[in-house]
Amino acid sequence: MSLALDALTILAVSTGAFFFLAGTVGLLRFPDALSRLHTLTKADNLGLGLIVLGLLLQVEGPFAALKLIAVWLLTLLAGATVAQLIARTARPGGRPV
Amino acid sequence: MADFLLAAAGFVLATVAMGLFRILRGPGDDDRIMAAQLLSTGGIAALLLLAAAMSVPAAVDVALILAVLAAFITVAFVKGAPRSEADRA
Amino acid sequence: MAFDTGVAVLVLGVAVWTIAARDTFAAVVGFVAYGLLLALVWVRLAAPDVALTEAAIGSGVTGGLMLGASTRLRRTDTPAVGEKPGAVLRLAAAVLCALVSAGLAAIVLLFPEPAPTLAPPAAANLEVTGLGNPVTAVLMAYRAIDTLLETVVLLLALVGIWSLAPDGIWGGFPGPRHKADSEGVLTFVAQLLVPVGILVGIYIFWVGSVAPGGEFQGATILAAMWILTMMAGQVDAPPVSQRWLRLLLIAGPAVFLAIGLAGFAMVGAFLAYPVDYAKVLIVTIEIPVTLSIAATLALLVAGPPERAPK
Amino acid sequence: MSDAILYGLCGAVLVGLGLFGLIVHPQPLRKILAFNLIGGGVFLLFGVVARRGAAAGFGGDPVPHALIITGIVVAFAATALAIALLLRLFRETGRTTLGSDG
Amino acid sequence: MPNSATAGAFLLILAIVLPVSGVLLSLVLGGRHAERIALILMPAGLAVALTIAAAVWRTHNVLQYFVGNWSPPLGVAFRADGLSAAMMVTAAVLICGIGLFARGQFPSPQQSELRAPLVFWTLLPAVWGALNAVFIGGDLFNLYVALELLTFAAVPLVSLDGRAETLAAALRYLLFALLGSILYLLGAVLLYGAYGTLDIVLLSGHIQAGPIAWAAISLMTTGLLAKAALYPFHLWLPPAHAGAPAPASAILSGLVVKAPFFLVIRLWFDIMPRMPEPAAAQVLGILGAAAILVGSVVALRQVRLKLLIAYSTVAQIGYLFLMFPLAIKPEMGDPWNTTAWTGGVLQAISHAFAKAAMFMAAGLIAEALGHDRIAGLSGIGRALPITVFAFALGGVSLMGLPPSGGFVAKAMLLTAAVAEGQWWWAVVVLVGGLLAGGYVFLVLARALADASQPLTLLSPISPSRQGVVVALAVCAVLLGFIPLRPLELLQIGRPDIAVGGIR
Repeated sequence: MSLALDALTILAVSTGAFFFLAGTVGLLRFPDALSRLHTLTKADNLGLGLIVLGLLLQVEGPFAALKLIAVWLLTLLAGATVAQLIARTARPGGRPV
Repeated sequence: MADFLLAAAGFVLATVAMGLFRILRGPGDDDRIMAAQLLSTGGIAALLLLAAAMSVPAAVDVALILAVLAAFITVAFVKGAPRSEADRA
Repeated sequence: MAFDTGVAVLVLGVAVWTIAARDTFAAVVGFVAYGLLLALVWVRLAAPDVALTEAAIGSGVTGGLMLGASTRLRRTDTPAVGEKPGAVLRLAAAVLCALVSAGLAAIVLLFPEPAPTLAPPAAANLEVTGLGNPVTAVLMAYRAIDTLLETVVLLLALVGIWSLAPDGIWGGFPGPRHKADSEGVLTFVAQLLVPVGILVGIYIFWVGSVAPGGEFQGATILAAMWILTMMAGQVDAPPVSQRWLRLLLIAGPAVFLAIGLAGFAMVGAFLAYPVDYAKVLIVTIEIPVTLSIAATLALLVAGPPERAPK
Repeated sequence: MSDAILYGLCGAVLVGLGLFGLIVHPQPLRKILAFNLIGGGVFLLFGVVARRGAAAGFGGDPVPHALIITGIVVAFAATALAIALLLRLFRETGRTTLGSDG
Repeated sequence: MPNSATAGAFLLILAIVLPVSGVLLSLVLGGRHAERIALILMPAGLAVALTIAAAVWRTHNVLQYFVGNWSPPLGVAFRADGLSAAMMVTAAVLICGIGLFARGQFPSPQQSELRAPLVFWTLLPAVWGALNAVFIGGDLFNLYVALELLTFAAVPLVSLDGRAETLAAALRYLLFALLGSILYLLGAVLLYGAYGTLDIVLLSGHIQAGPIAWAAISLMTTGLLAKAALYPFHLWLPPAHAGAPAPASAILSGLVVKAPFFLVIRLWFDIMPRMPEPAAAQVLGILGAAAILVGSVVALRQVRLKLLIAYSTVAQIGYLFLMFPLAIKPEMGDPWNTTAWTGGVLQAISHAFAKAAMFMAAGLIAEALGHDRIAGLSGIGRALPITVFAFALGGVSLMGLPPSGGFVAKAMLLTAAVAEGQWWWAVVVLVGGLLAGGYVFLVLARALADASQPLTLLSPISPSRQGVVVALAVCAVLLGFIPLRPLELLQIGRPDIAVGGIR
């Protein structure tokens, strides 16, 4: 049982880590700020979600599980806020230095 | 298991670091806020993995604080931006 | 080991960026990343209490404060010609600082083995305090006088900031008035985040007597939530002359002081707690201290009064 | 070389870096940033001292941990006061430097 | 050294708790109450300081208190030796004088609350509590908190009037003070890493000459020098001290800069008395000498009175550090038994009185004239004779002319320099005295000259405020009449602390 759970954790965490890599690759390759932003938040939030999922299989007790889920939801909220606010204030090219 | 989780934490941090130095260079402020956002998501992931790898449950609380404050910092940035100068009496 | 080396390199990289970046705003973002990475380092150094503080204050609220300041200051970012130090001075400074670093590094390698520590006495007396977290025991019992004076330090910093108000608007409202967000993003975030944040803050505070956490970390989150509601335009900052606000600010240090003085009567020493009531008394101090610190931190960020009282 | 020593060396470099920033940057905001960088380095060195003193079942000496927490809070208060002074100075004069010697 | 709390040592707690309660009460009651609270605190705090001094004098021993009954190294100790007692009494007398003087400058409003009076009357007890905490602190980290308390209480006093120059001065002061604090803290961290304690007495028993101890002491000393504005860290001081309102300048110049100096004494004579290092002490002496010469010469060239007095502070701080090369010599016995040690401490005390009196005299003159340009002082000697007399008395002490505390202090430094064969310090003391004579006479000559046209005072100056200023200046002079026996007070507790509790 625990072996199977461990295997699932490893799978989920590995996939999650892969999404972080994908996010970074997208970041390096896309030319404009908005598409970079979207790739980044989507991929990273998905990656974090998978890591949380993997870790959920290892936690003891419902409270610890609740905290993990709360962390993920809060991060989603932060990501969404950033995306919203940046898209709204989008000043092309940013400010000249 | 612990070793794997630690390695995963290291991997996430490394990919985040690669992206970080790309976008810290800007040129826009939005890019840089995105960099902090990227790092906070990655840092949170690393902390959660560390918590499991090192059996330090308090590290989850650290991640929780970061998650709460990540949104706070973003708002501070947007409200601090020049637009709000006009709000002043 | 590889992991720690990587983290250390990353910390140094971000630090170099913070110093070397030409644009101040970019440097501040680098600093936020620096605080975040340090929180990770504190976990690695088996100091979760410090990690919580670093995440909350070192990175979070300090970062927010600096981001706000750098955007306000930005129009005149580049220094006028002649104000930049010359190459000779920079070189001299670089040599001096390299020497300082080298000396400190040598000392790190020279530290005695086995390392001296106060962990055994701190552990041995933990039971007397009724606490489970040794760090809280140091802050609230063994070295409570430091913590008491520190709450006063925070208050003085606030008095100092308030003293920067123009004379005419003394007693007025700190900071600019933020309008409620018409497009609703901020309002939405605040409504969603604030209750969760308050819960997290109370939890971090409450868990501090037995596990990593405590009043400073909890108070910082509460402060951040208050600032958030101000920035979202849901509430205004309170005018600094309000009696209730002043009471809230001094409640923590005042209760701390009162229970400390009661120690004279109960045990015969300032800031000593009778064994049976130690935990109750410590929590009685911690609750108002947390609220006072939260209010003080929030107002430190809000700044001096900028609008006249109504 | 243990992890603690590694982070100790890191702290030593951070102090030097911050000191350099404090000396060469003319803008007070950059000086305040550099001051916080030094603070991080000093606290890190203290954390290494604490880590080396792990005993009695604790992962580190709790006394330095408590002192670091106090130090971080004091550093924040100092930062807030400095920034408030700077913003007020900016509103009075429109300058973000201290003039002559910075 | 007693190894437990001594009887009557709770007074030490009172010396901190009283002012701190004052700060809290002033803040919450606000308005016109802040001044009243400070006025009630002044006699109470003075009584506490005098009682502590009397207790130290009577028992000929250190008062020691363990907060919360936790003994070091786990807990924090407060200790008052003779030096602490002398500094606490000095601070108490000066704060009382400055407080009485400030009533005319920061009158409390009848109804609502005004900014400057509230801030001043709240920060006055804060400075006092912080100074007491520094003077009796027995733990290096607790002293760090006390230093920060002092910084945060002192910086807002500089920019109380809100002009751009004073804001810039306050910011620069803050940045220097913060750099000083962090270097001090770094040194304390290294000492903890090596010896596992921050208690001064315990450290003095454990400390060994070696790279860690030397690095720690150098870092801490450098940080404290930045806070004490010793040359070459003096640049922040003149604009800050000259820009502050007169009572605040008196606090800053008379007392606040003495706190870091006091801690340098603690470091050099209490923590490491068994490892004297003449070469390092010579460096401190050279910096002191440079401060005397540079500060005095620049003071001579000032056109504004308050800036002149501020540069004179830079010079007078230099004298304090001459005691190090003269007191620390390996072949000599205990450094605190030397004439130079006593002379240095006496200089700190007499300068506190003299400089406070001079700054407040300058403040009255500026209030009367509406400016403090030295060139425009003609006739003021006739209009405000008492004030100018007080300024002159303070000047006498700065120059080191008899009879005055400054004379005794400088004579002791001179004697020590000649006796040790380190004649170059004697030359510096004499030249510094001559230069001080130059800038004091520059002012007095203007002030006593007849005005070309009749002088009209902007506002009448109350005799009571002039009386306070004269009283403080007279104190500076009276210090010169103290027979040597009371100076023994300064020695109480010295050898005890040095040998780390062995008795």
